[in-house]
Parts: sequence; structure tokens; C-alpha cells
Amino acid sequence: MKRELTISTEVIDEAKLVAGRTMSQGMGAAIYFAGVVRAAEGKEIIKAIDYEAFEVMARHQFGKIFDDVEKRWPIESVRLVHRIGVVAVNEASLWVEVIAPHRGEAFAACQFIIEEMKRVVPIWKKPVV
Amino acid sequence: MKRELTISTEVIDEAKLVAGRTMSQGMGAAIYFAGVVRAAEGKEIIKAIDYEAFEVMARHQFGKIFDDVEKRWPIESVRLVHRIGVVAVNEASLWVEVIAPHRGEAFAACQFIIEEMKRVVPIWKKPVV
Amino acid sequence: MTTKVHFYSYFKELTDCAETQVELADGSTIEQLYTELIRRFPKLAAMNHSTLIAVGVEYQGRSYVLQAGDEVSLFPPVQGG
Amino acid sequence: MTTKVHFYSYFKELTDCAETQVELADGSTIEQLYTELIRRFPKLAAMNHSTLIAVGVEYQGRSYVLQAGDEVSLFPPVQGG
Repeated sequence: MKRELTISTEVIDEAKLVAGRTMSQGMGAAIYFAGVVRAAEGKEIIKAIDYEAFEVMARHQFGKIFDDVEKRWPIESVRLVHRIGVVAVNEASLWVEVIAPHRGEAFAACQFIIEEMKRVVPIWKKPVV
Repeated sequence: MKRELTISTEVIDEAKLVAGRTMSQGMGAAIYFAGVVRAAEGKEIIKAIDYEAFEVMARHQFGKIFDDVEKRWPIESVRLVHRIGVVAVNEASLWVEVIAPHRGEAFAACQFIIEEMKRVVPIWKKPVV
Repeated sequence: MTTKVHFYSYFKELTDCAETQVELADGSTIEQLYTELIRRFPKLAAMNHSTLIAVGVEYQGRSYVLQAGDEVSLFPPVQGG
Repeated sequence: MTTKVHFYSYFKELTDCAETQVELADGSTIEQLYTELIRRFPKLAAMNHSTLIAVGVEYQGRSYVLQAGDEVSLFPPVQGG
């Protein structure tokens, strides 16, 4: 399984990432998830979220999640970008691409990656008011 | 719920579609599904799939699916493009975008749309060998 | 009553025809139309259990009573995506 | 044995500190380290049940026996995405 992980303060250029997709001829499904900063966290109206990562551990934990994905489903490729630092409302903080033969495993793997990330990857949010 | 349906013989420009996304400040999740033509249909190696639609009925049935989505989940917007005519291997025949407050409903609605489409929307495939 | 019938996908090849017209008594059902179509296009018979039928843009069952002006479509299971 | 400890997220604010060092007897566990940290930074005590602890890049439980050179990280529940 190909894997590409980016943890960066740069804006996530989704169109460019999509344009750069590679997919072998046996693959039939590409799923994308973009997680975008919302203006309201609870009842508070915010301007941005400041993301902090314990980066070396985050990379290691993402690697273990990708290992699990590879064992469970016939996924060809996962690309994941997590932005850190200040991410303004309406900008993406997370972008995930999963490429698979069929949509069932693509949806399952994409949801699994996000759920596992929220359980084990050391990244934290702080609202910017 | 905003809805945009395109049934067309033109190549689906995913990067351009993604770049054209609009999303209000309460939305936190955008899901994309791209269904891509595979080189093998069963045991046969193919060059393309020729898609035929009974277009006026297809539009009506997609409309009913979108009505159901609107009743079930707080989705802000659905955009769906289905290509018809000859679609070469490795090109997308279907592209779906769902924008929602949270990822749970975005994933659920996106999968529902595709499953319902495969059940009721009058579009057919013919392999091109 | 004259009813226009459309075929889609490989039903066009089974019937060698994209569109036909059937003359039916007023009050006829889709079932009666279907029986006449099978008489005219015997290869349709094998598809009996997988034939989908729409009147206009809505699916209808075999007991639907045809109205003047209805356009009926027959096709195999759909396969979008 | 000297153990380096890192704090992340609002644990840095609770302790007013990103990094500290603790002197422990050889063979000490994370539980013993944690007891010493609470003595030094009392506000951590309230977070007891939601504190995650890693040694290097792996999560570890309270009974883990610390080795020379281990770097320990303490942080609240993660919130990526």
C-alpha cells in the first residue's frame, strides 16, 4: 500500500492534491474527506483553531494506523494531510484520500483512519476567539 | 439543501469541481466519491465502459434520492456528476460531493446516494473491449 | 388506446427496437401490455423476473392501469456509477 | 536515573512548563513518576483519569518500568481532525 503523510502549517490545496492522483487500472474508487474548521465550537464563535502536534509520535501513530488499514482491506493508496498551527474558519485542517478497487472498502478504510486518528494521534485543538 | 446534478458526456474535472466548492461557516465535513472505470469487468479486460441513461427519468430519480437525503440528514449541499457515453479505463464515471456539519452524516449520506442510485437510477453500462 | 413503449440497454438488442407502439383496450394493465410485448418480442420472456417497468419517470408494478398518453419504458436492472 | 518529561496541549498551561526532569530510583514505574509530577504540579491531579502517557512514541500504562534514556510525554485526550 502506498502511503503519503504530510503534517504541515501550509494551506491544504485540495484541487492540486486531487489533480495529482495516481491510480492503477484495477482501482475503481477514490474517496476524499476534508475536515474543515467550523465557526462554532460548542456555543462559542471562533475565528480559527490552533492545532498542536507532538509530531514525531503523530507520524509513528499514523504509520501504525496505515499498517492496520493495509492488513484489513485491499487499499492501493492512502494520502493524508493534517495541517497544524492556526487554521482559519472554512479552511481544511485534515484531508484524506483512499484509493481502492471498490467503494465499500474505500469508505470503510477512510472512516477507520479518521476514527483511529481521533483516538491515538497526538494532535490537539485550541480555539482562537 | 443545495443540489447540483450534471449528466454529461464531458470528462469530469474533479480538481475544478473541488476548487469550486462553497461551504458555509457551520459546515465541518466535505466528502467526495469518485467512481473510476476499471480495466477488468469480471474476467474480461476492457478499454472503456459505454454508459447509457434514460436521462429524464434519471434526473427525476436522482431528485427523489436528494429529497430523501434532505429528510434524513442536515446536509448543506450535494453535487453529483454522472458521465455518459464512452468513459475510458482510469477515468471517472461518477463524482459525488456531500457537505455537512459533521463527518458522520456526510459519510452516511454519500453512501446512501450511491446505493440508491445503483438501485433506481436508469443508467446502464456496456463494456467496450 | 395506443401506448408508446421504449426499450433501454440490451433490451433494445433483444427486441431489435428502441421504441414501439401497442394497441390496447382501455383499462388495460401493464401486465396485459407486457404479455403483448412478449408475444411480439419473444426474447423478452427470459428477462421476465429482472425487467423493470416505468410509466413516464416513475416505476410501476404490473397491476398499474394504463392511461391515455402514458409512455412505458422497459429495461434491465440499472447499473449507474 | 533522570527522566525527561514533556507536556503537551493545555497540560503546558496547567504546569506552566513544556518540559521538566525528574530524578527517580532505578526500576521506577510511570505510576511513581506520575505521583512525583502531581506533587510538583498539583493541577495535574484533576486530570488523572484523562491523562494519556507515552514513552517515546508509544502509549504506555502506569505499570511500565522506566528505562534510562526514556522520554515521557503527558497530555490530554487527542483531538486531531
